[in-house]
Amino acid sequence: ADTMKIGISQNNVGVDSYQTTYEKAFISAADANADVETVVLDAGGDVARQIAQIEDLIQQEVDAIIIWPTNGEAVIPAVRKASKAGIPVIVTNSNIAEQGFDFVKSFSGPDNITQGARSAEIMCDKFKDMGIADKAKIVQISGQPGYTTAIERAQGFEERLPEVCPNVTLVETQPGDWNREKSQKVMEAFLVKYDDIDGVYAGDDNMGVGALNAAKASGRDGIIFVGATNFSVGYEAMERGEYWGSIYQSPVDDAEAALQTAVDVLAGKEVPFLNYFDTPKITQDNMSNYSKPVF
Amino acid sequence: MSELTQEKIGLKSRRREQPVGRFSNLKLGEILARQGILIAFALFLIGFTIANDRFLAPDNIMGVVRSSAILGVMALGVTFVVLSGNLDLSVGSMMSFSTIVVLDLHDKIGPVLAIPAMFAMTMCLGALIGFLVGYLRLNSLIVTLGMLSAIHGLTLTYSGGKNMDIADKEGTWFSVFGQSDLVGIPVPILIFALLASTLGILLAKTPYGRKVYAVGGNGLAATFSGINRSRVVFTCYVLSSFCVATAGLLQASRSLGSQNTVGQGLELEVLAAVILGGASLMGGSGTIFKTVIGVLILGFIQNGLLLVGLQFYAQYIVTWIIIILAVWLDIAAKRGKLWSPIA
Amino acid sequence: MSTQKPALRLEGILKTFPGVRALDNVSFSVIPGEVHALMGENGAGKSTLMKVLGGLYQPDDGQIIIDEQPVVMTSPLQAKSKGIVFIHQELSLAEELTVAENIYLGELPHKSFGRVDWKKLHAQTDSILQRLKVGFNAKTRVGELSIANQQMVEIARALTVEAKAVIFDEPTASLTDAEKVVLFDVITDLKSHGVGIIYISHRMEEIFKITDRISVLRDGQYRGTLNTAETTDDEITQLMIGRKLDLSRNASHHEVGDVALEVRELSCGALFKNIDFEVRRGEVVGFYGLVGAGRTEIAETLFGLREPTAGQIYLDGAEVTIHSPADAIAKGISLVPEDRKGQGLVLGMNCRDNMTLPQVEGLKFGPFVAETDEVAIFDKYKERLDIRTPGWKQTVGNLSGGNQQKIVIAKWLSMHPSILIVDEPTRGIDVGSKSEIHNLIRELASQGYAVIVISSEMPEVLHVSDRIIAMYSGEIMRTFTSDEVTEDNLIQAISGITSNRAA
Amino acid sequence: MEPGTLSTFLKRGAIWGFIVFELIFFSLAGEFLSFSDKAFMDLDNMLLLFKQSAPIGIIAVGMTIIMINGNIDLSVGATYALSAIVLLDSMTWPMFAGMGNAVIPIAWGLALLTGVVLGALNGLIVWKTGVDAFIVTLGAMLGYRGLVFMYNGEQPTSHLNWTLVDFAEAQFLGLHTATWFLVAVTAAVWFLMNKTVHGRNAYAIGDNRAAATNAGIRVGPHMLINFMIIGFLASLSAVAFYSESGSVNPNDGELYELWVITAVVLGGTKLTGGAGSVLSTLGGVLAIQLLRKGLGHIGADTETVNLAIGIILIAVLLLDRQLNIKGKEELRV
Ligand SMILES: Nc1ncnc2c1ncn2[C@@H]1O[C@H](COP(=O)(O)OP(=O)(O)OP(=O)(O)O)[C@@H](O)[C@H]1O
Ligand SMILES: Nc1ncnc2c1ncn2[C@@H]1O[C@H](COP(=O)(O)OP(=O)(O)OP(=O)(O)O)[C@@H](O)[C@H]1O
Ligand SMILES: [Mg+2]
Ligand SMILES: [Mg+2]
Repeated sequence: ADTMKIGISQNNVGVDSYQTTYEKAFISAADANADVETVVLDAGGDVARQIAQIEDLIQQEVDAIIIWPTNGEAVIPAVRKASKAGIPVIVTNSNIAEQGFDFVKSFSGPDNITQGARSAEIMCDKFKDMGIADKAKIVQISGQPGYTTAIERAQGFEERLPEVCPNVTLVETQPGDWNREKSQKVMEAFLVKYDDIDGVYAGDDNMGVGALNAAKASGRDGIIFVGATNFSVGYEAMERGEYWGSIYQSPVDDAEAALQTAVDVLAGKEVPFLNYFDTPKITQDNMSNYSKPVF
Repeated sequence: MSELTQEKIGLKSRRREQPVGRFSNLKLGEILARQGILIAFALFLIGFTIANDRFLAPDNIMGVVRSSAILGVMALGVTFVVLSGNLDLSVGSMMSFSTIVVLDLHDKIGPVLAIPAMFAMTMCLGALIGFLVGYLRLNSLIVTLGMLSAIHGLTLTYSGGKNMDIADKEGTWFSVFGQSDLVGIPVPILIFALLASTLGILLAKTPYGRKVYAVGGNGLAATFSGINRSRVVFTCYVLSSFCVATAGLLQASRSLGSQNTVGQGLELEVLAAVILGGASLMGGSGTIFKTVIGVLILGFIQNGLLLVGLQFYAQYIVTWIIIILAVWLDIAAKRGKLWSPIA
Repeated sequence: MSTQKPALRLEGILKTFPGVRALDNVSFSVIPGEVHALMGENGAGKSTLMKVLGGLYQPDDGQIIIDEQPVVMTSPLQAKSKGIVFIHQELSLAEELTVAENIYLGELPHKSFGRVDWKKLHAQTDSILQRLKVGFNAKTRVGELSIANQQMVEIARALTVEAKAVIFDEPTASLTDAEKVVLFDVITDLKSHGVGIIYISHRMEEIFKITDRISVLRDGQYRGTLNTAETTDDEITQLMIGRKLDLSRNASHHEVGDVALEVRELSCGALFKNIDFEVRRGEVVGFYGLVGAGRTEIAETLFGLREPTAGQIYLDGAEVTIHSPADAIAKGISLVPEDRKGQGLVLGMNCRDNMTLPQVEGLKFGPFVAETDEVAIFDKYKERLDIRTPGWKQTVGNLSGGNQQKIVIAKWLSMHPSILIVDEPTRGIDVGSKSEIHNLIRELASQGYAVIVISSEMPEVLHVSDRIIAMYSGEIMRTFTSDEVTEDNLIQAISGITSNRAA
Repeated sequence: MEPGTLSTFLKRGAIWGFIVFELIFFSLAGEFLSFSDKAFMDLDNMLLLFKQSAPIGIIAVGMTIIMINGNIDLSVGATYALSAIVLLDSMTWPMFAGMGNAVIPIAWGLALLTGVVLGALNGLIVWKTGVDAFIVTLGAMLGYRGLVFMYNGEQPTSHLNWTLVDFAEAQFLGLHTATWFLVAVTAAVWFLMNKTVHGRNAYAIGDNRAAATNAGIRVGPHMLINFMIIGFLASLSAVAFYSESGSVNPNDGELYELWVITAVVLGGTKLTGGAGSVLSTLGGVLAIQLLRKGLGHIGADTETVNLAIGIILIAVLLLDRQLNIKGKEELRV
């Protein structure tokens, strides 16, 4: 068959190991497929750069474009341009807004809202086991302000928590910017401010471990840490019994799913429009079922 | 050099009456007024204490200083660079590099070798910048911005983009730098204090420090005074990279694992601390002591606002106001007038 | 004259800076059409008084009266609108802009939409430049001009507006004789148009040549006003410094020693070529020439700041290559540079640190700077050169121009060089200190130093030198001994008229 | 100064030389490394280059004025984001309901006004307090960003108006709308800086502030106006860009200040003020954009892009230095 030329514009590769691992996985998946050639671009978190990249890919006449949107709405006109040029567009990892659905073939990625909800359930179940579900107080450390993933995870968590554990109070939320160090600082302040913290929900394990480090340093025991996107640091902390649970999400699955969707679209196969891959709960209880994340 | 001494030339003194009262000594009040930044610092310490009674708790203070130590150590080095009339925007990215490198080498060659190896690698980067800015006289803003990007690329290549973690976190003594206490004081604070006093003395009391001020104040005049301006600038960058390596060590030891972006964005925070301390971006003025104050102000602002529990965006806005007020108060005290004389 | 109504009056002006009372109850007035000299030692308060008049400083007390109306002068803009033009002691130019833009800075002629009227600007500028007989044009970038020519640009500003009074603050400090003649013509011309002129200078001959009255300040206080026609050098000096001055040359007849510095066939591109001379221990060699003659460049080459394209330098008979100023200093050479603000001083640094900068590496107590030794050096030279400052902590930028220059000289004297090069050493220095510096130069020579004095002031060169080298356009025209030199043959030599080059 | 003398052109030529080098390099490298059949120096691609340079370019032109004037503005990225929010949000305000597309010019006006006000605030603080512009705008970078987040929390602010999108995507005489904005702004600012009294005074202030004050130029108002101009241009850039994209993240425009300053300095404007040219700034912007585009064209990965951009920035400086060396007669300092 003719080689398929697939271009991808990622959100912000350097920023965390999830995205870097994604990029690596994407490239190796493409290398493994003799029919696929790829152009891998990184928008560096900048919408303007991402739009320029889509324009460039259109100009280079690629066969399909995969996009990891920096902003689910701002890219719509650019996506429309691609679609007008007859190039199928696949959205990966976090979806674009509904207005743009007409111009894309498929979305493939995790469901951030469900992830947030699942984290709430993990937290709640643990509190119930401990018998403190009626009075527990928790704090949240969210991802970088403005990022869809950060927003949706917080939203999923905040909506689900009162449904499952109506008496648990979320006393304060502060952003940790996906950054372990920043998260540690935020947690230090929380510890000074609140004598009574039973649980911490962090938008990803990096921040969760930052918070854990702060708690360890100040000698506060018995806090339940729940994260999202299980990183290897989080997995190790769970092994040590310091960190309760997280959401298992593999960037490799994410990348491979996106590429496969694109290949399928080009091959003329029917693909579901919303192509979520599963991101299960992982806790100290069931972690033996999962291999340690590579990132 | 001539054998002649000054005495042989025979400096005959030309006695004149010094008009009485024409030159009075500077008054204590005036000296105090020059320390506007300290007053600003005191003012908002009081403000936060009123807003939250835990703000001045010893634990909290210790905590703030400890977590400011990393930023602080970097700011010490950047003070030298700024004093010499240059900028360093690469420190954040370089700090990520050293953290990742030392963590990686820790498991590969052991901490005893990893630490000097990491220092050597980081200081090579510093030397490269120093060469470009000092000897080739390239614009420091662009060079260090370029290095910010290039070192980030280097770190990503080195780590393959992955988080770097020490395998055996419980069993290594490597955590002493970041996590343990000595005589009841956290080690990072001790390292920061030690480095601050050493570099403070280096800057204020040694010929080298004097040269740094001269080069930043007027590079041409420094050259005409026989100072090797290129070398001074070069060493400032090497020194800065030494501080960055120390910060990377503290960071790595504190969390025993790190992201590739651990230092991202710190360059502007560091610069803000240095400038807040009153160093001039034009070079030639500023002190280590003031930089330390600047670091503490930034650290306490962040912590205080978190304790008060403002939304993060309100923190941004308050930080804006505090930064400008602090510097304004500082210069207003120096010039003795609130409003600027700009026509 | 004094019966006429003054164009402007300053009354009871008081001005203090932290630690300094710069002006203490000073009164002063200018009559239309007179040239009124303001004299005083370095740091006496002349510039400060003029800055008060020019709206740059607000006085702590006292008032300014123009046309019998008291005015509160709050800005240079206002001063300008009152017809006061201020030609500053320190060059006040934007180097990246053209001559025309600088001359009309702040009042560029414009058309609709704020567009600059370039035609008008250049036409007006050209006519002014013609009056000043200068060799550059309206479109030249000021940064490309020599210091002297930049000074002429400053002076040109006096001719742009309908001035009531023009302040010249040491306009001749960096001018050569030819330009001075032009300046004096300009002043005479302004005077004939009824403009009152305030003229600050340390050069007596100028004062007697062009001024009508002389007011003297001492230590920030008004000391009196004299009619130029009825007074003498001595009387003025007496008022200025409170004693008489011995201006005779220190007739130190000492033995001239071995050759300390020898230069053979030294060239540096187009800047200078085939320079041959030697300086012996105990000898003062003067370099005299027009601006651009290449004297400064020779000095810079000897100090390791330029790489010669050909030729040799010998120190005490041994050939040397001088790589850098640090190298030059190590070999015993000192250079007092021409441009004190740009090359001589770190303006934001205190007086002491500036003074000891080149030797700070040698003044050590363990690893630290020996601050007490530094203060001792400072005190010694403060005394010797009579530097006026509240103390070593004062920022050099806050000193008066002349006192700044003294700091630069002290900086290099305190190095005990075996070869001392001074480039325009007394620029902006008052008569008292100037003769003191001249004496010092002579004394240094008598102690066995080899000294090179570069100066554009003929009396200075004649006064201090044992031999005088006349330069023209990068080449040595002739070498005179102090016996054979006369003003006439010196002027001939530097204008390139004589070509019998010295061996 | 009547600009464009040969010597200054040569000195500023480094950046244009570099652009030519980039074009040749990427065209050749593209032949071997890229699978694209399209040539790099394709006309459409070059037109895109201009369009894509517009967001940074328009701000960079403003930054040139500020830096010539001897100041710096680090808050442009935040101003850009806040103006974008006003632009998009105001179109949905109830008070403008039922106006149809007539709301577009109003929204533009409000967005531009936002920029001017934010710029004026910076300018006033710099003028009245005498605090260095670096600190004032570093603070404002945080403060204005705080306002951005305050407006709509962490949510993006969106309003897709297809009329507006079509207008923004349109091409007139081959050039995209955003390109026209860039061209117009460059021309206007070139005129301002080279032909008007305000521009020449701005040069003088940046060159030697004391001299300007002595000459009676009112430094404060000039700085104020220039800050208003850069605020205006930051919001104009937002208008040009967000008219097309229709949605703004609260962290949009972050790091723009650094890229803008880089472009300006690459173009040869002095950080200390007094010298610089708008046209060369345009060269700096194009050089950076071309670099990103070219690296994408040849398929460099993230690490390589970061490394290459860093190294090339430094290489341009080296080239510039090499061109400006005066030869042996230069003072060794
Ligand atoms: N901005 C300032 N801050 C502090 N002191 C100052 C300042 N400006 C001037 N002085 C001091 O005021 C005194 C008068 O200085 P001024 O410049 O008026 O002297 P001057 O008579 O012009 O001397 P010169 O002949 O050397 O130019 C000096 O002692 C000087 O140090
Ligand atoms: N032809 C010229 N036109 C304009 N500037 C010149 C010219 N020649 C030299 N200059 C500049 O004038 C300044 C003084 O010239 P130079 O140092 O060569 O002469 P000099 O003999 O030391 O004169 P002086 O010491 O009186 O200024 C230098 O900055 C030099 O670059
Ligand atoms: Mg004076
Ligand atoms: Mg000279």
